[in-house]
Amino acid sequence: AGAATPSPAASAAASVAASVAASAAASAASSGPSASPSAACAIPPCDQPIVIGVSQALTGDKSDPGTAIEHGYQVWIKEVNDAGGLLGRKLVLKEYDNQSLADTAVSQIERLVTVDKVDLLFGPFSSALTIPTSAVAEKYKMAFIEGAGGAPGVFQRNFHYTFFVQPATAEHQADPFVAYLLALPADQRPASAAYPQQDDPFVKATEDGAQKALEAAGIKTVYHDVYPPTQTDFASIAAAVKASGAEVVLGGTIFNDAVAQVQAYASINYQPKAVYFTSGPGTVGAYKQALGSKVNGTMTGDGWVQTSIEPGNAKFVADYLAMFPAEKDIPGEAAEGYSVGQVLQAAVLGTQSLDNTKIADWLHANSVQTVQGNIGWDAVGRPNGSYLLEQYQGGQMKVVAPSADPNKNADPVYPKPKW
Amino acid sequence: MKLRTVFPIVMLGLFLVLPIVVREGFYLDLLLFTFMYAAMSVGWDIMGGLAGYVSLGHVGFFGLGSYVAGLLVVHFGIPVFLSAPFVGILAGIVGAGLGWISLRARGTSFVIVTLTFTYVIQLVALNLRDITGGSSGLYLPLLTLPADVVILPFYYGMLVLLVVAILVSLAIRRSKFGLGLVAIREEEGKADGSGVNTSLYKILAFAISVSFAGVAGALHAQYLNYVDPDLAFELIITLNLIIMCLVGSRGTLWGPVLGAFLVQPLSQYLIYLTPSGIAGQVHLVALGVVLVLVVMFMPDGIITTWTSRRGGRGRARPVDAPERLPEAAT
Amino acid sequence: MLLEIEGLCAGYGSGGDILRGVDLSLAEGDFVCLIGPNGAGKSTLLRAISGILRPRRGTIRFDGTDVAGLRPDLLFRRGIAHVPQGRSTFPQMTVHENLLMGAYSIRDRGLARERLEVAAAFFPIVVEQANRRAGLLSGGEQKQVEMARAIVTSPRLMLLDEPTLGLEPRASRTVMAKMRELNEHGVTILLVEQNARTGLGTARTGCVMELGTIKLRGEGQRLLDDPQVKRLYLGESAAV
Amino acid sequence: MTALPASAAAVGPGSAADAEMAARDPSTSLAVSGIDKSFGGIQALTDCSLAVRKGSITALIGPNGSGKTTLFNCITGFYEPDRGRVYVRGVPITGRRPSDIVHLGVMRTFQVTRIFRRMTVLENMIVPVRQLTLRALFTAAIKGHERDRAEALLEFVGLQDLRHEQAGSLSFGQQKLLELGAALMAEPEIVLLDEPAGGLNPVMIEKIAGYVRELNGRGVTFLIIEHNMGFVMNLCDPVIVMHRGTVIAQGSPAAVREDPIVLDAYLGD
Amino acid sequence: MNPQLLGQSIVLGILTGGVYALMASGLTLIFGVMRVVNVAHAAMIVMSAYLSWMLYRTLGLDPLLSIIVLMPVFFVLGALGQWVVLRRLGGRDLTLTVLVSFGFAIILEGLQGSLWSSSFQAINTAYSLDSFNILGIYVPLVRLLAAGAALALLGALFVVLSRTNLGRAIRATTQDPRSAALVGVNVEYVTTLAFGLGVAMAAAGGPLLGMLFAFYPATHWLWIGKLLAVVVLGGLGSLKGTFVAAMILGLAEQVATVTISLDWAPLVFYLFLFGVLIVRPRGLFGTVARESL
Ligand SMILES: Nc1ncnc2c1ncn2[C@@H]1O[C@H](COP(=O)(O)OP(=O)(O)OP(=O)(O)O)[C@@H](O)[C@H]1O
Ligand SMILES: Nc1ncnc2c1ncn2[C@@H]1O[C@H](COP(=O)(O)OP(=O)(O)OP(=O)(O)O)[C@@H](O)[C@H]1O
Ligand SMILES: [Mg+2]
Ligand SMILES: [Mg+2]
Repeated sequence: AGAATPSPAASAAASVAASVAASAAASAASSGPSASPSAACAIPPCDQPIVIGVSQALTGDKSDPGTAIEHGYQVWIKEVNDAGGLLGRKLVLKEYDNQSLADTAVSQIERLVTVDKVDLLFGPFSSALTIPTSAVAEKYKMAFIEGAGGAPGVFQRNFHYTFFVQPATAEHQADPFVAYLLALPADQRPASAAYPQQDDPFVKATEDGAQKALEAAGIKTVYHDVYPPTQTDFASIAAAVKASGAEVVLGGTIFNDAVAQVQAYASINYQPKAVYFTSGPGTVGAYKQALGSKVNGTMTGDGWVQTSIEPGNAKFVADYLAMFPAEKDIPGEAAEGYSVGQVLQAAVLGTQSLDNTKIADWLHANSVQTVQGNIGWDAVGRPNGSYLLEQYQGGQMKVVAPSADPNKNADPVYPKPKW
Repeated sequence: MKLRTVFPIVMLGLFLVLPIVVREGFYLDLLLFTFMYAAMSVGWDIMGGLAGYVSLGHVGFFGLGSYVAGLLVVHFGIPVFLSAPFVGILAGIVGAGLGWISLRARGTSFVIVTLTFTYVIQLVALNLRDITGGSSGLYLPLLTLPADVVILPFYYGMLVLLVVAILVSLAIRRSKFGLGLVAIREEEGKADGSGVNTSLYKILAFAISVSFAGVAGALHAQYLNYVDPDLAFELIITLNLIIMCLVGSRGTLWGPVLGAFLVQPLSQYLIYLTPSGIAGQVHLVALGVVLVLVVMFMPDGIITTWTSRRGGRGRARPVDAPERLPEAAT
Repeated sequence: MLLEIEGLCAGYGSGGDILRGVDLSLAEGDFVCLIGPNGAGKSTLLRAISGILRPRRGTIRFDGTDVAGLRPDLLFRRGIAHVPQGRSTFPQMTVHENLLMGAYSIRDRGLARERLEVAAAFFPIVVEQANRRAGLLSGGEQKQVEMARAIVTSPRLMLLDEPTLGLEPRASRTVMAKMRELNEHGVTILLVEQNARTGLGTARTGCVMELGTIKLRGEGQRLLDDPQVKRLYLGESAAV
Repeated sequence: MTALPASAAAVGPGSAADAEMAARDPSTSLAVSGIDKSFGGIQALTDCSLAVRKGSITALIGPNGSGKTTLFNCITGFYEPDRGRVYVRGVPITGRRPSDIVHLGVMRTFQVTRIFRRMTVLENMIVPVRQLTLRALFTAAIKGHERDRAEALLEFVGLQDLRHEQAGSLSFGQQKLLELGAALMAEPEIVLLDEPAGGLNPVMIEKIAGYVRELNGRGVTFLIIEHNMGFVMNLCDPVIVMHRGTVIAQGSPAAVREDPIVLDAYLGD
Repeated sequence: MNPQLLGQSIVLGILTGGVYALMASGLTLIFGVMRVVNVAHAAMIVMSAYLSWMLYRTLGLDPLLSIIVLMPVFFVLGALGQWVVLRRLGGRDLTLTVLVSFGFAIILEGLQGSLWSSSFQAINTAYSLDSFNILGIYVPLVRLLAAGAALALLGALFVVLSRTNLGRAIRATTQDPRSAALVGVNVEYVTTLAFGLGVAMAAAGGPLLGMLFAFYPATHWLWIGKLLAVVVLGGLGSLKGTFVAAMILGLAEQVATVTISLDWAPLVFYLFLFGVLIVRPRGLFGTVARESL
């Protein structure tokens, strides 16, 4: 744990200070001096660490993204501790494995709050675990900052203490793709689209949003079907999509089904003009390993890319790669986890306290610069930014839209190359 | 009075007043889940222990209960604590239906049909998106109670469920009905030929058996304020029930209860005691190893093994296989 | 002596001894009928000899070597065949396959075929019903299949536990006749029979078993005439 | 053998029509009319008809595989006949489940014993129930008078010392006795015994014969399958002979014993 | 309905059914021979898929060839499991054996999770995506190979069980171990062999599963549901029944996917099962024992 980070501690503090400064200065405290490592401890007891409780999906079916988020938390904690801690106190992560089971997650949050008496809470991976656990946090009036529960249901119950740390909610994930398609010249614009999708709350929100917009613009839906999360056989699905003659495929996928869809399409020689997957391509390393050159042309939407030029991203990437040297491609979830830390840090500094009610109030009133961009929240914790449109080109993930975004580093290829 | 009657009553009294002393939500949460599992195990044992029909489908009814109660509160505003008993009855009726299908096929087919039932009902919950919310799940309104008492209705609710389950199980065991179920377990055709209407007995037993799971599911849904197809149909729940019955002793009144009170806290603490990165895998492997070891070395469970050590006669004796080679199982 | 049993004790599970010191010896070519009340331990004795039940104490010598505690299949290979009481066909296999199982450990194909033919001649049913599943036959028919299978195995010592149970009178007579025939061909037979008149009438020697020990041994006909035996084990009337 | 042709000598089998008539006669306990039963190509019963007079001890004999047990199974609801009908005291019962038929007062035993192996001997005795009411279901498993009756019956069949043993540990003969005892527990009016004497000690057989006679004197009707001719000829009248799934003869023991058809099919060499 | 699409799904259904049959055959064998409902069967298949995947990644061994390597290994492991654990349960009731295998299933799942994490894996070979086009219908090469391998192995198993002395001994031991011992069968040896064989069949299924479908540690729950449905539908313990049922269900599933809807297609599988059980409780080829003699 004590490995020296190549980047000097001062730069960490600087980046934190920068991020806080960059946030809307609604609160006077945001310019407070405590961000510097030498600052005196703001709230006693100063010799005791600040404990952040997490119930994370470290094993079970959500363990991969769960672990990635957790890595993001760790990178953030290490950076802060190396820089002298938060409010002069060290940070400690009190973490339990919920095995991707919701009951267990709820029990663990109960334990974290009532037995371990942690100071702060982070959220778990996925909406399905966030929904029940956020209710416990709400009950105990604990701010629940989470990077991976963006399904509409999370916000349905008007919780005051839940904050989703991604640029936008699921409904808007495919917005850049839709905008891109509709902006194509009339003779190139596809006439029909297929929506093979996994039954998943996040995916559903994205796909419904995109389908509505495309239909409204006259792009016919020739195939729409939902398969269970457990589907592993895509042969018949591919055959049916091909038979529908769809020019564009909007696959509502997580990861494995994105890979399996590509394989199934390729094996029956189905060549659509554009393919967009909700998730999957974003897990760059694994996706490339599974599909090799067949990745090219596939599009996806994401809140973050490794090459992002957002303030602080370079440092995050460097620290992450130093801490997890075995990995080359950083999973997006790690950035989400890291952003959660950034948001919490900003709020604690902003309020100069560990009072969760104050923190929640502060977050509702401010926005925070994260590696995923600048994010602010509405009354129920919904973020207000937008996603990027990405495409694999020459085996590399490029940002191709929106044009206005400073991260854009390539133009989209359309129609996509053959598999 | 004998220890056997006094002890449970004392324990019940203790659990009733416990929340006054213990305020940490976590401990009440742990007990609440223990009550829940104990009640469901007692229910499972009515079918699995007495009648000898192993059900792998109890979680299906648990999920059914969750969904029905959830839908009732979401669409009609009927509070779960009001609807729970009726949800239990409904689960029993569906159980009777499933029983009707699967009990025609004996033994093994029953095991398998109940297992697939879980898949079927999960699929239905997933696919009836307009009603159930599909994979997005159902959001139940939160109880409007202060943070430190909001857990109590669930704590007492599960406790009541457990007490009712034990009383029902006791009544069955003492009755002709219970005797008939054991007869079914031992030699079904002969039982029928002795005037035991086996279909009726089995269907009734299965209905009673699953109704506890239905009620538990209903309370559980409100406890988490949320139901989704993964949460409601977690197969490990059924497995837990069976392990609990097995550890405690199948076919006995207190076995499932004892099993639940041992297995649930221990398996929860195992997660807290092992490093978080591997806790889940360790938990899974440990559960499996315990299961295998129990079956190998104490297949009759704690209670039966203990009573037969103490020289209990007849009924408490370990089950057959006295000869070196068993005869064919029919 | 082909079979010598001394002080044999055996029982089930953790229960007490059922056999309480059985002494019994059979010379090569003997034909002994064992009678006794229900629950005396007759079947238990046969099980102990054939290895289904592990003896607790005492010795069982077969052909001069101690075989107590050996597995049944090993004992079978030494020449002890046991036809147990009740059902013992392989219910899902055809009648023919059941007979083939009798020839399971016969390596010599020709010999096996020959034995199958002998058995078929004794019990025509195994040809008539050759391709039906054994478990579907009637009780008596199954018993005939079991006897035929035992003949296929053609052992040195044959342990028969109520072979006539459930057989129609005619088949029952056939079985008795065939046993004599086998015995004359040199097979040693230990027969348990409730139908004591027939059993003792057929066998050379009779033994009476009671409460886990052998009470009496004598020539079959002599036992039949013994008034004590008559009263206790044969019944007064000619009801049988 | 009411209504069927007089039973002087070995007469031809009753036809289905005769059996139908007999079924309506109040002095008939049990009637079977024109039953067929086949199992995938094997015709186990062919147009089988018979009637059992109330208060009689009727024997059912016949070679192995002649369909006796199958007939029992059809009567007691274990098999559903392909054709034909079964009446108990004039009530048609074809197609009803076994427990319903028990509730009508018909009890049976099995050729190869079937007992509840891991229940005690005493528990085996109290399983049989004569009626199905919700109250009976949820009342105590064993009541005082039931226990007395069970103990008395166990005493009679000589199993009183084993009453707390697991039934599966009984010897073959003991299991048969237990099954017989349990069948009598429910105070049946019609008892069907499938080879009750098989595997039993001759002394015990005599005892049982005596008990059957005694119960018969109190009005219980018996239909008994048996290969033990001594038992049949001493105890039963009339005797019905089956062969290849039909009744080929019936009449008094003496008459049946002399009947050339019976001699040819069953008794003779 | 597009006839070409229907044809496509029928072809896929038949090929997939063949693979289902192979995967279920070990389950049937073990049930048929030992009356054990081996809930761990699918976990074993998945284990074999992982091992085949490892062999392919590290040694470049073709998955189809890895069948030859994995079968003996699994045979030994299965035999060992039977010898050490199941043998002790001889004659015990169904519940216990179901539970032991349940235990094994989660042990395997836990092991897989810790060794290979819970992400999806698939075996992708150079020829994974090849297919040929016959009359406009695509026949994926891997599926064809898998179905072929399945058929060959099933045939071999069938011959062993029905034609050889060993096969007869195996069946006899199932039906009545005591009588089998009394005609000279070494019961423990034969059961151990039979169980090993059943597990070896699971090993054969693994690489095929890995080539056709993605897998992860918890996938075995899905498969065991399907495979058990196949086994019950076919009539417990009947190899022929298993084959027919696998074909029917494979077809029904693929055709339902394109004709009814994706999400309800899996239901077809189970509804079919329930329907058959209502009309014919013993399944398609199940035999009824004659209980009351
Ligand atoms: N499997 C068993 N477990 C425990 N005890 C048993 C078992 N089998 C038999 N016994 C007991 O052993 C004693 C002798 O039984 P055994 O079967 O040897 O009697 P038997 O002389 O063959 O009687 P029968 O003529 O009725 O067949 C009986 O009292 C019985 O209770
Ligand atoms: N469930 C069944 N399946 C197939 N065949 C059957 C079935 N039950 C009976 N049979 C056949 O019907 C015929 C008559 O059998 P049954 O048992 O009625 O004879 P039985 O007269 O009782 O003979 P036994 O005196 O040997 O007991 C036999 O050929 C038997 O194989
Ligand atoms: Mg005996
Ligand atoms: Mg019969």
